[in-house]
Amino acid sequence: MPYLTRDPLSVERLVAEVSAPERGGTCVFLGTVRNGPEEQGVTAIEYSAYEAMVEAEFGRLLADAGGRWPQARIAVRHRLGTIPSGEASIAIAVAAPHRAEAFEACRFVIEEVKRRIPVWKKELRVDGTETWVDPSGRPSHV
Amino acid sequence: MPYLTRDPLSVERLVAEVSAPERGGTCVFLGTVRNGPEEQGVTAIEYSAYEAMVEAEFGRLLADAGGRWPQARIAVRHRLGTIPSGEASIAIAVAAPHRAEAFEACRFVIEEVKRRIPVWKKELRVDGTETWVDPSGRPSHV
Amino acid sequence: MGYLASDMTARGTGTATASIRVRLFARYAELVGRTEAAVSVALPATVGDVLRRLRDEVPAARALPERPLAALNLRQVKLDARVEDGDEVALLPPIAGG
Amino acid sequence: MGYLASDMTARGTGTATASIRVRLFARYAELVGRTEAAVSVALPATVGDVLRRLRDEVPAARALPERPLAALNLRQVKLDARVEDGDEVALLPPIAGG
Repeated sequence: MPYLTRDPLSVERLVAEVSAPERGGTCVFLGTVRNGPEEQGVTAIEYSAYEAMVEAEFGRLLADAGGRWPQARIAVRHRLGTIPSGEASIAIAVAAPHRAEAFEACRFVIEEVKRRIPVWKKELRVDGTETWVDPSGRPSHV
Repeated sequence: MPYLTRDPLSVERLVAEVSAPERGGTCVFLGTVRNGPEEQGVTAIEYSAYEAMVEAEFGRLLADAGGRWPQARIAVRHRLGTIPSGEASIAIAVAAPHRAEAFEACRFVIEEVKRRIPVWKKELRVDGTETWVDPSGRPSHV
Repeated sequence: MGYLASDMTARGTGTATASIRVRLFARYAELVGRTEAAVSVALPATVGDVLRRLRDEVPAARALPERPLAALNLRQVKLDARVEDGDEVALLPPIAGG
Repeated sequence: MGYLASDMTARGTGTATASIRVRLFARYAELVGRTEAAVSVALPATVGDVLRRLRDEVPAARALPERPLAALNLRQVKLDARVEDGDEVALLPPIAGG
């Protein structure tokens, strides 16, 4: 299961997977569990997934990105389980010869994740309530 | 001298400076010394700067970015001295409530760095030759 | 679309049947009270047919939306996608990853 | 622009002078063979006047481009920016940071 993990994400490790002397620009995106003014006391989010499909779909997604940005190297890791607010649930690293490709491919990956990677989240609040996040309603995060 | 350093850059430390539970999206850019097919055996780049102006100009640049993206937090570190190819010369981390702001502000900062931060680089090659990089000619990097 | 046609075909031939594993996730698993079900449908059949059969056999599945997002063998498909024996159909709540 | 006017003014009054610290970086420092110089100009004077005075006093500075990028007191300015006594003028090769 290379794309899913239940452990905290390491940016340094992800960057190391994609960097090389011929790739001068690296763009990283981290999505973190949010507890801001829009949320109401979110202490953590419980992430679940259709794990086998996540793995397959990430493979297809990265192949799509590789078709668009053939010189880019992309690494992505999605964390599952209960993630406390402030910690990262997803990390994407893209290294490319030039920075424009790195930024564009990184943005593409996170947008596609939100469209097609079957992951769900349930917000856990300080008052004990729990809510499934429906991105068609108020986005809970990012 | 908060923006300049002669030590290797730490992404984790930079991300820690900007992240907070109310900021759900973090974008990082790393510019690394490149030695790819466009270069000819670049072993390292020697970075020098008008240091006092770099510090002043970064302050102005981040104030400009803060005016455009008031909810974003931005940290940036530029490394000076001799940096081996493959290692990062600049790291920018931007955390914001939503990912669009994080990506846009991060891209803005690196574009502005290249336009206005007085830093110069001399490529050191495996054959012993040295060349000042003139970005109006062949870009050496990123 | 395609529902009626496949039904009629199923009624017309009524011989070959397919065993489909149906999987439910997140809020849908909570709504239905289970994470999977085994459903048999007469072939040819679509994902929509599987969904209707699930509603027949598992009454709690009637609480699912009329046209949920669906995947067939780990790929998102429309409800008119054809199923085969041994396929896995998944019903996916609105995706909220990242 | 402004060069001639300020020159004429300088010739006209010729009394107040400004000491300017000129700094050179990277390739410009190599070209000129030094990283800084002290230059005196009659006021009023511009960054362009400082640059011409530098070329007069440091012959190697004639190798610099006609209109280099310049900074005055840590800010990029055009060559017609006015200088004052104690100012720092820097001549900046094409910026290549990041």
